[in-house]
Amino acid sequence: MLKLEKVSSAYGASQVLWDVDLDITKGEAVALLGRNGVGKTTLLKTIMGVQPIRKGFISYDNVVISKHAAHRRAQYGLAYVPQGRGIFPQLTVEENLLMGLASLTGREDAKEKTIPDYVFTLFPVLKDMLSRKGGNLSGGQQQQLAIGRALVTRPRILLLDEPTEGIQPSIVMQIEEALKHVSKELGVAVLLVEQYLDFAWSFADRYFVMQRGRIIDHGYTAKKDKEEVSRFLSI
Amino acid sequence: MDAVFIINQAFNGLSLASILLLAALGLALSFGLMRVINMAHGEMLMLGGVVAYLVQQTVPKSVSLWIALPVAFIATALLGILLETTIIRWLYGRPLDTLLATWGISLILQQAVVLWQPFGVSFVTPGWLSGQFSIQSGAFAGVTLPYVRIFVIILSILVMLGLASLLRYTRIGLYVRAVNQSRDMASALGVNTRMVDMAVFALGTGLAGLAGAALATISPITGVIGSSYIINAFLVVILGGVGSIWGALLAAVSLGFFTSFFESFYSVSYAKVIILLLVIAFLQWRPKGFIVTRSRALEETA
Amino acid sequence: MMSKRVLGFSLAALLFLALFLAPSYLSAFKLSLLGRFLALGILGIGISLIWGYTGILSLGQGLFFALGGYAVAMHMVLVQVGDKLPGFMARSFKPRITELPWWWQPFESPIFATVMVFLLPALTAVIIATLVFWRRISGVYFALITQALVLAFTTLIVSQQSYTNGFNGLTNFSTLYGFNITSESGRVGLYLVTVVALLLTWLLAQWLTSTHFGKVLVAIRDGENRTRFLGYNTTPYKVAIFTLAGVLAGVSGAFFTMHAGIISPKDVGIAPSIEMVVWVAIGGRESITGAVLGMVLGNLAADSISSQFPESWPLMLGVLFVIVGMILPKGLVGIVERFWPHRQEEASPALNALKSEVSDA
Amino acid sequence: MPDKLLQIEELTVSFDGFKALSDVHFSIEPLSIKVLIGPNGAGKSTLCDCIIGKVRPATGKIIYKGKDISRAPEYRINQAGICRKFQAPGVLERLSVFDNLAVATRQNRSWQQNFRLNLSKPEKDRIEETLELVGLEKRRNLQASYLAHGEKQWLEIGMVVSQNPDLLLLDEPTAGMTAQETAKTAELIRKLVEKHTVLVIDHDMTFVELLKAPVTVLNQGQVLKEGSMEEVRSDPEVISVYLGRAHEEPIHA
Repeated sequence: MLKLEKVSSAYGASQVLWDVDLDITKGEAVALLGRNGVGKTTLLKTIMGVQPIRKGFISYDNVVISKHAAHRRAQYGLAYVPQGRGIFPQLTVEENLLMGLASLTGREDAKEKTIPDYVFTLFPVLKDMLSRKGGNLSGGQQQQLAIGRALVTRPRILLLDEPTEGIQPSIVMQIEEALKHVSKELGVAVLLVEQYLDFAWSFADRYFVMQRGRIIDHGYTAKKDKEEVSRFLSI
Repeated sequence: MDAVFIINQAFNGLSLASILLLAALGLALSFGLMRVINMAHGEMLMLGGVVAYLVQQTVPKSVSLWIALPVAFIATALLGILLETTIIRWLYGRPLDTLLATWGISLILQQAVVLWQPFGVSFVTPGWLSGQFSIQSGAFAGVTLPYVRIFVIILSILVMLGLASLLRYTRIGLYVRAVNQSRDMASALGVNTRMVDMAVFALGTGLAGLAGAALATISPITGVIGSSYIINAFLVVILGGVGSIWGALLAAVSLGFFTSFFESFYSVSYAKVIILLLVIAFLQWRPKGFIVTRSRALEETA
Repeated sequence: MMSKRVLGFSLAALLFLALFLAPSYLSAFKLSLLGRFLALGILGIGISLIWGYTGILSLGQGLFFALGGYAVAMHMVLVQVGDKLPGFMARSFKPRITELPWWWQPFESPIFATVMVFLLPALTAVIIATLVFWRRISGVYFALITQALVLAFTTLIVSQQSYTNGFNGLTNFSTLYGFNITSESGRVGLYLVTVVALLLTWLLAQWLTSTHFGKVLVAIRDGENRTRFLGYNTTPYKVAIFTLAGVLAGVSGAFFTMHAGIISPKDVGIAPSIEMVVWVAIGGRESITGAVLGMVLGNLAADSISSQFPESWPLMLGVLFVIVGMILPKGLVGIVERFWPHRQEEASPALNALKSEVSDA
Repeated sequence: MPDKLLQIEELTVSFDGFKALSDVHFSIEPLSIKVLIGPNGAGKSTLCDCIIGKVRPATGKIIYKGKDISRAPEYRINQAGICRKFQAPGVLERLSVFDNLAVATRQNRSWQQNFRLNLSKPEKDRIEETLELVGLEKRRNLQASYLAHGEKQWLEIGMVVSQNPDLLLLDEPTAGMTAQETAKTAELIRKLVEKHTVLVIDHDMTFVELLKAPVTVLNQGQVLKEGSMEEVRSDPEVISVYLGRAHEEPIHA
């Protein structure tokens, strides 16, 4: 469904990704692991199209999309929850959610342009805060909003960048439950960047490990010893 | 100094402020969102006036104003789209080059109109607008308020409210605000930011055209009329704070009142100098204008 | 690196030689025209220093140009009328002027006028630059503020008809320091002095940009914040260079006035101020010589084209602005440099190194 | 001389209500290396920003050589002997390598006294020394924009070092470098500490390990742990920050 071939990316003269190959099939949950600063965030940005690709190809349902603008990729069904959540601070929670509808232009599978109810079922707190400014929410609430907003776009692939980073444990539980629901019940493919190995391992079908801008290991979580992967991550 | 004098000057100030505001809103919009300095904005104003004149040549006088306003808006907005796609778009991130290129556009438009109508064109004010409200007796005897000026003030208030609600309540307004806060995130959610830029620029030039049509009711339109408004319009944007339309309102009103009162005490030219010195003094105190939006800084773009 | 510099200097030496010899092969009229534009070249060097080197765009150089030009013109007008009032003052009625205003009086002294050519622009520039740069207002804001200043200044001149002859400007003068600069020999003399002034300015700029001060200017253009974090208080540097550019504009205005025999608001307003910037941009803002060439050749071309096609000239000028902004940010010098073999030689080792590193890693 | 070169007390920084740093205490002894690590958004760069005057703290003190510098202008802080190498290489693109170093090395920063062609002899020597130190002798006349990325990083390190600062802040000095370049940088830093005090920010653990220096872990704007690399990496709290909060069994690398 999504396939990366020899993708390279750079900030100015500083190359961050080197020949990355990666693929995700429909409905699959994939974890992208690696230490800080190895290029995981850049990889997500490159897939989403907010960071330009330097070399290589990204294809989606056999269409090469690596030169398409981010908004077109969003229309194909890619959704992105960035690190730092990317909430519009001056927009209300409701307006933030409505922004998700922008990607539904020309989508046949999403005729109904409303905020789907399951967003509020998964994150009930959002319902109570519809008129609050996004910037005034706590970190955990912002994260729920960011995921909720990504779900409004009716995604087929969800790109998540450390969704539980710096969030209090009680909300982490809710977010993890929600993500499992999205992946297993709604059938949305997920590419998850996560430092928290236990959750990533229990959640993902497959994993990729990055080091210094390259993929150095990948495989099925069921067939691999978690401890073996953890040595790539520990300090 | 008596009350009548103050009322008349305040009214003049308000009238000036309303035109400044109309001229500056479009600038504030495109400058705020795209950091584009459009030196040809004054010529959009001028063309709005020209379009109003052309409309009056073709339709009955009595309704001409009501047709001229929307037609001027649409015509200049279309021109804005043309400029944005052919020139402005290629200059994003190079503000000083944009400034030169758009100045060139303004020269071309000015000269084209001067060649066509060396002495400018005049819009004939409809009868119902040509009188004035005046108080003949009592404590306020001597207060005179021309109807056209009242009309322009009301129009500018309506445009301001319209623009504010467009930004506040419509989908496109939502997109504009979102792009202003985070271009990448808006784009990742499916907003075509290029289109938003173009729409905002066109809205900006369209508002200038509307302002020009309104201006045509109180003054003849010559090819170079834009240049007499553009600098004050820029001062309004600078004073107001980048991209803030409420800041622009505040700045236009203060600039209008100050100018009106200084002009009545000193000459027009002294008033200009004093106003400019006041603006510079004000920037010592608040370098970023009345209302500081928390968007990317304008520094280090030169 | 050295050879390029040497070549540039020899080229400039040849050009100046040709300029010094010009009186022998140009008609008096052409010579005066050339002198006028060489005077503008001095201003162009100033623009290159502040814009090309330091990254500050000023759309207000006409203001300083006017201060220098009017200082000289005021003196020469007074010489011409002797004990009487200048004609426009004598004819004035609102307000009626019966004796020379106090601020005109010292301009009877040629020394005072000469000092003012430097001092007026310098003081004005110091005050403006200090106020604005101190609050870290830069880029587009600065450009717009300088433009507003020019507008205010020209409006002031036009409105004070009784004191400045308003829109018509100051004219009808011929004598400076006892020399008649309108006579044939006077014209040649004035021309040669102008060339010397341009040469001195050119040398000054070459020297300045090679000093440590000049390096800091480039550092400010490349990254002002970065330069601050390197321990430099950038504001005085910017004030100093802006003031120098102002003085150069003043000197330029003085020479221009003498060559043209007139200074009026239409020579110093918003439009000429921004045109000056474009000629420099066409020549190449990042090169001193390029700035002079752009200013002189551009104005020469503009002069002949605009007299032949007065109506369509502004249209062409507009197109030129658009072209410069869109595709010629480094001007003609930039085009020459792109095909300069030296530069590529210099670059190649590092580029190769870069390539090999990329393939190694 | 006080026993601490830099002492930070109760430092709090907030952006728009969000606390980037809260109540941070931190200090460095003269002629030592200290490493600051922590996950993204922990406040490492913000701490640096405060020290060099880019960001003004809401409360707290930054005491450098006995004086509070938290409100001083940037150039004064620099002139007092604190230099920072930024995350993205901040060389002056259109000056030559030599001139970049000259701008950094020149002792006299006031504009009136810089109308001279020549640098002083000690300044020249210092530039030559630095060129050699960072291995850019052969590139001295090249415009900095033509340098390779790693070279730009070194040039910037050179620019910082040649100012002969008392305190050097290196913000991710190895970002974008290859493994060999990283090792070389670590070696360079270990050489620097003979004459300078160095604060390094990085999250590349192999690099941090090469520095063999005490480590301070920041997390969510607060100091989580201080100690040697071994102490820090066996600390359960630190592990949970890096590997997940509820990690029951610590993992040994």
